[in-house]
Amino acid sequence: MIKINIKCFSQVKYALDTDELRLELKNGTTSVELEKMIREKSKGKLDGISMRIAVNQKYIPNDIKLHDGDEVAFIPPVQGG
Amino acid sequence: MIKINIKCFSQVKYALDTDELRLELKNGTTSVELEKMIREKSKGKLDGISMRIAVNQKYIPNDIKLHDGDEVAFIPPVQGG
Amino acid sequence: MIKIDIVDRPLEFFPNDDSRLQDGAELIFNGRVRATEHGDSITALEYEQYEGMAENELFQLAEETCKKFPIHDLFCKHRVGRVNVGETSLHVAIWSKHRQEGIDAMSWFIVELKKRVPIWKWAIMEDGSRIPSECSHG
Amino acid sequence: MIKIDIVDRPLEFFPNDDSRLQDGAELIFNGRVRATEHGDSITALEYEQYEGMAENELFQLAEETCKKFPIHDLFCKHRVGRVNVGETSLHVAIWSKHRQEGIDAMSWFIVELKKRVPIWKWAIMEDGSRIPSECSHG
Repeated sequence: MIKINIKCFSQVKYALDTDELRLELKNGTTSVELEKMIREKSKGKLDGISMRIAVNQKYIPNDIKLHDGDEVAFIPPVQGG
Repeated sequence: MIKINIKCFSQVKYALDTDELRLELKNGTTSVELEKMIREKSKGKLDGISMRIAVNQKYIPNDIKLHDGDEVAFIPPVQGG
Repeated sequence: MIKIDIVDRPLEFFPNDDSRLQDGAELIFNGRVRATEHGDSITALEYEQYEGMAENELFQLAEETCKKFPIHDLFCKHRVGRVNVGETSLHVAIWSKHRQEGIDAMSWFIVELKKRVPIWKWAIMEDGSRIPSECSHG
Repeated sequence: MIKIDIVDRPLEFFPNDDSRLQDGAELIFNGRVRATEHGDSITALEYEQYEGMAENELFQLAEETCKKFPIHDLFCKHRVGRVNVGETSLHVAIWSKHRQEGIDAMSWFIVELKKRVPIWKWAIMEDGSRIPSECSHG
């Protein structure tokens, strides 16, 4: 098993009503699989919201395998400025 | 005769070595005729320098007849900013 | 040179500096909070950041901007936390030899900032409620 | 609203104003004197104006800019007389709802200013001589 720390911001925080989630996942779980779990957890509240994935504070261009201790964030459209 | 006050700036001032000229001209003298006189007066120092003409502090789009008391400026390329 | 700062208090603008010898153009952009967000009246925005990543992304973007455009310096401050209507949330200053390259760099920098720097707005409504900005129009 | 000022002393910048409710974008341009003019080292520029006409043309241009672009306010100060290297000769501030219209208005305003407002530069060279800027590389 791997332990993953998930940071929640903006609409993700609003949908899941939490800043942070700690999950234990099967070895070999990928970022896209985790996204699916998070979307299910939100019970439809994240439908229609596009999210980029950051692992250890960097955007990742493709689906990757997660590792024990990774910090993952599902980044809804940003709104700085 | 009409009295014309000519304001000199930048390269025109430099070429004629004066801030201001007061000339008496024949009735009916036009702005373009006056420009010719000024260019002659500069002894070639204004050759190759384009100038727009302002009469009474407004750019004029065409050649016009000058009137007694007019203030005329030959405006070399401006350089504000 | 690049300076990046994300702060949770009112922004102090970069001070006037008359000592620059080759910067003919100084361009400053201040993004301010408007009293309406998606048509609704608000009293403030609350900016949320992904701490660490927001500053890193902003710095990397500033570096890219300085490579892509012939500018000399780019300084940027972004405010987080509650920002009242009228106050400045984003302060960017760019110095360059000529005007146009500064304008082009400013345009691009802000467009990209709004695409990739992980900062979000929560609208503080007149009744005190607090919702992600994108949700405020239903 | 429009404010135009031509002054013969160091420019005071427009003060920070957090009371604007609908201006999401504040764009400020400062034109500064560079240490080289047409490749020659200078110590200062001396700006000459056609008094009266320069201010009128600048005001008219500001009015045109406010008609042509959806901006709220345009303030502009231009300095005349001696301006040392590094100092600001032109200070323009534009307020608008969104960023892009302010950037477009700023670009156009300055391009037009440099075409029609009767202000000229004299270069003050390192040896103290004073020549119209255009002649300095002749």
